[in-house]
Amino acid sequence: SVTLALLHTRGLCSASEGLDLLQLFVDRHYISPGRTNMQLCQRGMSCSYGPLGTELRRNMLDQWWHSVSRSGAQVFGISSLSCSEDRAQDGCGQVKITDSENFKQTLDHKELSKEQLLQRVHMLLQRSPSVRTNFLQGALEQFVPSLELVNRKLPFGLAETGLCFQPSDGSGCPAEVTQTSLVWFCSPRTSSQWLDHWTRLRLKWWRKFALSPSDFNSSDVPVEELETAASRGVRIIYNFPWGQEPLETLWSRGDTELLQTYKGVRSKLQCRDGRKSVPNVVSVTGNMDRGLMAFLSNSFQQLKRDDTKQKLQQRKVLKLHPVLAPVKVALDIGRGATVELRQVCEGLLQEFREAKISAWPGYLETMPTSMEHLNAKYDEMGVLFTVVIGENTLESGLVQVRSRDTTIKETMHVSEIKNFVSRYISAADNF
Amino acid sequence: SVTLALLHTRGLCSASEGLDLLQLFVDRHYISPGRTNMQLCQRGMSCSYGPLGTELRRNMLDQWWHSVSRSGAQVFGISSLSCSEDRAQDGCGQVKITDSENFKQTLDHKELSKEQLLQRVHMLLQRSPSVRTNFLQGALEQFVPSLELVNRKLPFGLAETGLCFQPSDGSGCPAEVTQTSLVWFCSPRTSSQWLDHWTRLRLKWWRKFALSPSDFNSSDVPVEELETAASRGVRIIYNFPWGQEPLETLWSRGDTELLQTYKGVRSKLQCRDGRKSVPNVVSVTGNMDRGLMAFLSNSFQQLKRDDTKQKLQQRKVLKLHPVLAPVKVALDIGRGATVELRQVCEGLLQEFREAKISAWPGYLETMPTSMEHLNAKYDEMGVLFTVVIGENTLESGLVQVRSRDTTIKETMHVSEIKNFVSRYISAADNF
Amino acid sequence: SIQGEDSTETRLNPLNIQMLSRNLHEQIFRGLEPEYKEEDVERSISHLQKHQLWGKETSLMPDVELKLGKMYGNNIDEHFRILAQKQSLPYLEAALQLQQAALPPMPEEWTWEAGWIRYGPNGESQKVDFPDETALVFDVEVCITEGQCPTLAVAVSPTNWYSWCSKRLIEERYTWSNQLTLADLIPLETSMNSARPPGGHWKNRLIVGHNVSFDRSYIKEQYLIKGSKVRFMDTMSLHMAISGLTGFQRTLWMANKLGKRTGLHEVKEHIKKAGQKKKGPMIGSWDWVNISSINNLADVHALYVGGPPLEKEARETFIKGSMVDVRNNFQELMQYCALDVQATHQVFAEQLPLFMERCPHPVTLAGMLEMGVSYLPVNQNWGRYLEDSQDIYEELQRELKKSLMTVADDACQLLQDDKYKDDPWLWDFEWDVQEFKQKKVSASKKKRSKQAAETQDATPLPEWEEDPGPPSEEEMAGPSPSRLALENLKETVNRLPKRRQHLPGHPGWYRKLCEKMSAEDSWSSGASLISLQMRVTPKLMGLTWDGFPLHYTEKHGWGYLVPGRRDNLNSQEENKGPVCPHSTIESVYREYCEHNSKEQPEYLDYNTSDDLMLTDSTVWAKVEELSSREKLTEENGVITMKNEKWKKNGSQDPHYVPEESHCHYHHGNGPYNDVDIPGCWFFKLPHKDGNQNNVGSPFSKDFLSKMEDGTLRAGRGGTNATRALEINKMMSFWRNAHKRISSQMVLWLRKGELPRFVSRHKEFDEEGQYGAILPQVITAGTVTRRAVEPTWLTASNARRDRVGSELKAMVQVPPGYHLVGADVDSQELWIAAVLGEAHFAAMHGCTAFGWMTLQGKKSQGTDLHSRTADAVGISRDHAKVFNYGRIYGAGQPFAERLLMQFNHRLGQAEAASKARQMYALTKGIRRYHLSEDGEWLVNELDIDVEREEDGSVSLQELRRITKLASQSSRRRKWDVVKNRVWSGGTESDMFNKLESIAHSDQPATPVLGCRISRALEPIAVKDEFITSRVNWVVQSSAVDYLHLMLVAMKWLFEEYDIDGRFCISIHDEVRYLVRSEDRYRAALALQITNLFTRSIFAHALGISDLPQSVAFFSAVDIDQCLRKEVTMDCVTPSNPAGLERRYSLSPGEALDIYQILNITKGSLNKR
Repeated sequence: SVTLALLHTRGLCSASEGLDLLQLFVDRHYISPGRTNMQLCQRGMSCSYGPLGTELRRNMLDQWWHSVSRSGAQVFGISSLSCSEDRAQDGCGQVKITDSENFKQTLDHKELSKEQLLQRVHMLLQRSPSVRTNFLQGALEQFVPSLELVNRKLPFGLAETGLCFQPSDGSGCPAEVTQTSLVWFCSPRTSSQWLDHWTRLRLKWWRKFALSPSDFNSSDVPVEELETAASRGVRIIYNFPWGQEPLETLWSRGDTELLQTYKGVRSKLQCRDGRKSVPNVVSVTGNMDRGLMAFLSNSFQQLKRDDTKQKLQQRKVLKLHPVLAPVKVALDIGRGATVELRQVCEGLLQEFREAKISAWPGYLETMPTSMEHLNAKYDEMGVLFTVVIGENTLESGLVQVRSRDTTIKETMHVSEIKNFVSRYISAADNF
Repeated sequence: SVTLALLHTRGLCSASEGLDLLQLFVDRHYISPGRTNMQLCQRGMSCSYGPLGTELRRNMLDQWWHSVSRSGAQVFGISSLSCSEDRAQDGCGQVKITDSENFKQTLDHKELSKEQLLQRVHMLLQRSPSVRTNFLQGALEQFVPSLELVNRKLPFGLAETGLCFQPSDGSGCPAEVTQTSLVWFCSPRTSSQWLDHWTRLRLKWWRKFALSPSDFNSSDVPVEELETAASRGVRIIYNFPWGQEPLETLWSRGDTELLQTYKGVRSKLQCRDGRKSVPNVVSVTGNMDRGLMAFLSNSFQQLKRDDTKQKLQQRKVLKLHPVLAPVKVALDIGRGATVELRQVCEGLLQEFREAKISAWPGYLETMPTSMEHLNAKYDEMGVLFTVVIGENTLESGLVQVRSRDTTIKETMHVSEIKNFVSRYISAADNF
Repeated sequence: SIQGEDSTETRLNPLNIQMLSRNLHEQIFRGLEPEYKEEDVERSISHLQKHQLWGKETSLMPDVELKLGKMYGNNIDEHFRILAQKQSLPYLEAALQLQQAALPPMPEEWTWEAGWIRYGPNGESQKVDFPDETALVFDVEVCITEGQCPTLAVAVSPTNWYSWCSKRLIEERYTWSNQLTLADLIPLETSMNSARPPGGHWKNRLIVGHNVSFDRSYIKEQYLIKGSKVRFMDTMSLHMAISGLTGFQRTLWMANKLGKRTGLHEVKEHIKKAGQKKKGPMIGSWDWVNISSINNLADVHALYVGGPPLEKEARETFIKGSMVDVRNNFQELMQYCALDVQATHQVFAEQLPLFMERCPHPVTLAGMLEMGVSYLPVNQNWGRYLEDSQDIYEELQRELKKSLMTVADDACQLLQDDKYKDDPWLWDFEWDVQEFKQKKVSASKKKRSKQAAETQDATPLPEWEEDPGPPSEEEMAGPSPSRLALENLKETVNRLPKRRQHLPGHPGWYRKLCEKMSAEDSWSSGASLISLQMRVTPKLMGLTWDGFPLHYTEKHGWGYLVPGRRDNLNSQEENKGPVCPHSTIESVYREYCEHNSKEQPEYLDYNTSDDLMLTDSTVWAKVEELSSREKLTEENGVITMKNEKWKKNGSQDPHYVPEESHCHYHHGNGPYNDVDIPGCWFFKLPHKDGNQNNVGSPFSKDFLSKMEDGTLRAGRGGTNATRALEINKMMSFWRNAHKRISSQMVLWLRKGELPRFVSRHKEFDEEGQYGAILPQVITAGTVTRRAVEPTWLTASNARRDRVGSELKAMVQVPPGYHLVGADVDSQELWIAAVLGEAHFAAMHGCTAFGWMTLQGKKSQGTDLHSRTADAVGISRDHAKVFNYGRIYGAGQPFAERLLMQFNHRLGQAEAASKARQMYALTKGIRRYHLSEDGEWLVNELDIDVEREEDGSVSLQELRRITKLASQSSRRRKWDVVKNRVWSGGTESDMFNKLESIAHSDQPATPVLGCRISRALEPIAVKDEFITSRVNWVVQSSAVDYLHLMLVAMKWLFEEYDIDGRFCISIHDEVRYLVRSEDRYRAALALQITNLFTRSIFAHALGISDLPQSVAFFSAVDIDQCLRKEVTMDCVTPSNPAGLERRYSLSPGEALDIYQILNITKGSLNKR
């Protein structure tokens, strides 16, 4: 007889296991292969993503935007330039973007002395536009134009997502990060309350999509680590196999930077709240690349089947939240693929895609693979459901639907499958 | 007596009118203010967008992705790094990203001779990662990992959207562009047909959202303008008030670049199409910043009412396609705003936002404005419908819904308005 | 080779027209030099002088020296007879065998089995590969709802019955591929899975059927590139040749048969005409009805065989039924098909001798056999073409609708402040809006809600609003108060009526353009029901005609409003309907005038659109249509003319209007003052069939040219409306043609089914598709024996602004082949001219018309079309249409109407005078020869009569004679006219010749002696359908021309081993599919063929010579696709990149005789 035990392992304990995990993400097309690339993503930097990783990040950013804009507060999306000449003056503009041709030409003058040369290099660097390290400055610059939009009424926020660059940590090569940013303008009186509010909301968001929410936590930033302008700070933190890392940081920044940006002209900044005060700024900045890694490793589940007769079997599943899972449904053909069966698959695929449910055309695979192998692969990909169209589907319209989470195969009618999946996902969303 | 005639103007004739138009987009929060910023967007570069422009671009990118991935073809989204050290070798990597601190430190050695200094500068520049000018290289690098995904079967495509950088055009300052990229891999035999196919599909896409589709056209790239590797090219072109500009370019690129990327190792690249040939590449690259300007100026309609008694009146409308329009519904209160009326508005706003219909909280505006002014403003913003909650709404549940396109006000029940708008948009999507 | 100008080879006739080079003349006319009579030459010269043509410079062409090879018989006619007899002999033998056979008894039960079954005379049946017979009568049935696959077929030979069933009929399967293969078709010569005949040789076989080209398209071997030797005889075509009806006659025949002779408008008119002439009941003129019939088998059977009528009810099963229905009624349907075969056999047996008698020349039969095997090669580009065209079409359709919807949306703005009342177009729309309905609330409820409202409404907003700070956690946990408020409010929905009102706030006209909101996914928003056909559309678009806004009335259809009328301004008060804003209409027109003075040159010769470049068949269709309605001015002679005169002066004219209400500054079709619009006159839009007709839509095809020249334009809605007009134009071709085109049955050949040299050709593409379409050509489909086919024979040439118009170019050769073909240069003009010349002085170039055809030069303005253009002051392209129309028999009224259509600003009187002028110049004027009675009267009454040389008298003289005669003898009615002739014009002699043939007892074509249909012979129709008969002479001779070419080509191909086959003939154009290495020899063969064909025409008309200028095609096209010019790139909206880029088709070669001689060294022999 077979003894079977389910052993869950999550929140892997060692860094080497962390590397194994990364390799799995590479194999399943979340992350592009390559040692440098894997290192980047382990460091919480933006890396090159495969199709599944790209889709996962898209889903995360979508969810972020919905959560911020549907919160009932006034939030406007904006889009600032990633490099700007104006920012060059500040100390923060460390990462520069340069046209190397331009550089070379300027220096290619034989008659220049060494000093002149050095001066030129410094000037060129100075003049080169710096790339953003975060979205704060861009949002501050858009504050005044947006004031008119809300008729000078507080509070409101400006949101932006995209790439930011971080100065090199010694290697000489700056890194990129996919950031989310909400810059919130409120009255000085309420700024602390708003910081708490946003912290609560953000933590809730991270936990909503987690398989084990308690791995996501918030903690106040110790006073010694506070940024210059900030009076308070909170971090949302995840326990990676390789240690704790912050996913999102919230600062209560006062009005200093806003005043700086507008060269102290308070009149421009005053709002109609009866007191003519300059608004305070609360910034909420997330690192979605690290967040992606957090969700990936959080949702990874390894189930050991202790089968005494055969060697140890493992079932690895990526139990990503249904809303985030990059592939919701895989479509496959049972035995004996025919043109007619494939037509049904194509029809279904179209139907799913039109309903914006991402589906995987597994039926295109013509090399015979065992269903078991296929399911193992799909589990590792985090595919929610596997639909198998069989020979008798043509006759009866019935298909097999296997659930990632229960591994149970259910028979369903082909006409109801789309609705089922769509209901399943939105139920998970509203949970 | 009054003589009246409706005269429409679209496709404005002069560049100065073009500038007026830009100012309107600034005023209506599509584009951030500032002369440099306006110049950027006229040049078809990425610029700083206001809330409406940001939303419009988001909608466009969404639609692009849906059209590419729902086309029935196998398309995977990928995400590559925007700067890479590997690309440095090629001539194309002209735009470099540098850490100015690092730079300064390396040069700050008094003992260096002039020659040594120059050599260091060159080496630093050489080593600095270059930023991407397009997504092609990234996609080529992901070709082999993706091959496994499709079981070495052609055709398939890799899609990516995001920022790319363009070398400076003399000013010394590189510019950014929001690009969409589909890199399509197919058998050499079919590459020309695929080029035609994608041209047709892309042109259809542009035209679908246009108010006057015939302003979008495709034209073959003349032989003398072909890129090095390409054997054929097609441009999708829009007639701007300031002249024709390409929005999207399609190239049939052969296999040269693919072979280069993989250092000529054909065996890695061969696909299961019976002939063991190296796939050909068709690239489809769009400039969404310019596309955004195209849609904006294409959907702008100016209706002159020649009213002899009064002075000339103009109605300016931004007839953006319902799917693209950044604000679908504006919510306003008629005369006599009360807390109760505002509550209804808030409820409606939430309802809309939950249905992912972007709504504008016009009711927050407490300064009394005439309805006429408000409508003019909303028309210029391209708001599809204006819902006015009036005094008797509380009693009857009835609201006034004004359509941007017909200017007609229809009475509707508050319980049906969300469905109506949502049906209206999806009807326009399916048209 | 080419000779110098002074060579002894060069020959001129007395009129200085260059004749065939000496060596050619000797070979063809066997040394028979033509003789010219002195007086004929003089007569000709003076005639040419009269028309300013004599002495005009002519240039010499290089001579041609060519060995034509062995010729048969004593003259060229005998040569052709021998060729044709040889070619058609085996088929004729088979036909005779079939005709004389008594058919074996029909099987009583049919075998339910796939493939062919042979039934012996004793009821035994046997499975066979195919019916191995030399002659068969054959009929195929197709279950149309199940696609294009043949379902069953029956054939009979003199000895056996056969049946064939499709696999798809016998085997029940869930799906069958919709892509047909050879195996799905009916084999007649090869066994299963083989594309080669047993023994490797094709046999001569004959298949007879009714409309046999339909059946042919289901025969397997017919799709092979290398054709078999099966030929087809079509009982429908034979019927047309023997007893066919003109289009107009067909209508009459049907009406007669249905017994509704009086019910049909045309019939009424016809009877009126017939009755007018001969006072008695309709004698004679209805005789033709009994010796003819329309084309379907049942009626043809009734005509030739008689007896009990054919049962056709079973046919419905094939048209409407499913395969299951066919299965269930198998025996019955088989029987039905067999009975059709039997009937066809009976008909054929009767027809064959009649046909041989009426078309005695062997070339006719041989030509028709060749015509029956047309073949259009296509490749994978066919599918691309269909896809592209449909795709672009649908996109344009969407754009059109979108722009119309935008126009409608924009118009809604006029609702505000009733601005529509001042709109020149929209003032008479329904602008009413509905009140929004809500159920009454019961008093108690109302009270309660009022109370609630009062308590609620009392909360004003705070004056200053501070940032309230974030909601507390408790607030966020529970449902938000605003949502609750909204949900409460939603309950009032029960006060709405169950059925919601449809857009109550929108104006009535707009409401009608919108779909009612429904739960269906297909619901579309906005004015989505709008289309160009709707009455609101032209007004929404603000269309103007010469600057006047369009207006519609029930009575007169579409017209326009011209401001300035003053006599009905007072009636305004009584008017309760919408009031016309005549002052804004004035300002619209003023603006138009100001605008137009800037761009003057509008009257310049705008390009003739394709719609006017009517193909000859369409010109003829128009002529026939018009002539059937024209008052027979000329036929009825004096009487009708008087009638018309009276009518013109009459004050009962419905269009008569008192002088003060005339518009002084605008002339057009009107004004119609019964349309009482204060301040405006109403004019109707002109109609192509005459102004008494109402225009139903200004977007019809007839107005396309008016939109192009800016007469009709969109005055409002700016680009949207203008673009809509443009799109409408672009879509016109595909809208009309796409069903026919996309239902063309294409059969793709597998690699093994292609000739080996094709599949091994270096250009062969493994992934490509190679196949063919067999156009269903009825070899003699009209009464003139011209071929008829709805898609290919009527296809226009590619136009830049017509979606899908690159159709013909999609016929593309397989690798290793070329298309070789040519257009006969001005075929009909030359035939008509040479007939006239034979009649006049038996010399080429002796009539002005002939001279212009041969020697006329565009550069000197001496060609026919330039002459007409100059004479009437129209463009050369327009003149072309007039010239062809006239030669097809169109009278002055046609010309008048056409003139007004070309230039609507022309008044009726002016048009009439121009037309008269043109006809006098060309056709000449009528003169009369007196009858015996007439001469006797003149003599008896001693009338001094003015006569021409030939003794004819003018109309005035004739009137005088008639008048004097009737004065002197009141009771008696004299028939004083013997015949009438044309005189004085450039074409008079031509028309006299045509009319003399048409009026002869047995009209027959002059060259091959084919007699006119029994239904048009004078004995049956007396003096009616003259236009058709005159037209028949030229048209039918053109068919003779084609048959002669086909016979000559077949001979040359066989004689010189040129590997090729007949492809298609489109009117005056022939195309052959030829192996590439033989293409130049084929081109030379085509040139020689033309030489022979023209020569036999001259010979038959008694002129043993031929002008050099017409001896050869001006160019033979060697090409890889079917197109008008070898260099045409066929750029259309669906093919924007052109043929060369999109389909990699390089331009072909167009070679004249000298180039061909150069390449082939003048030899047809293989080298």
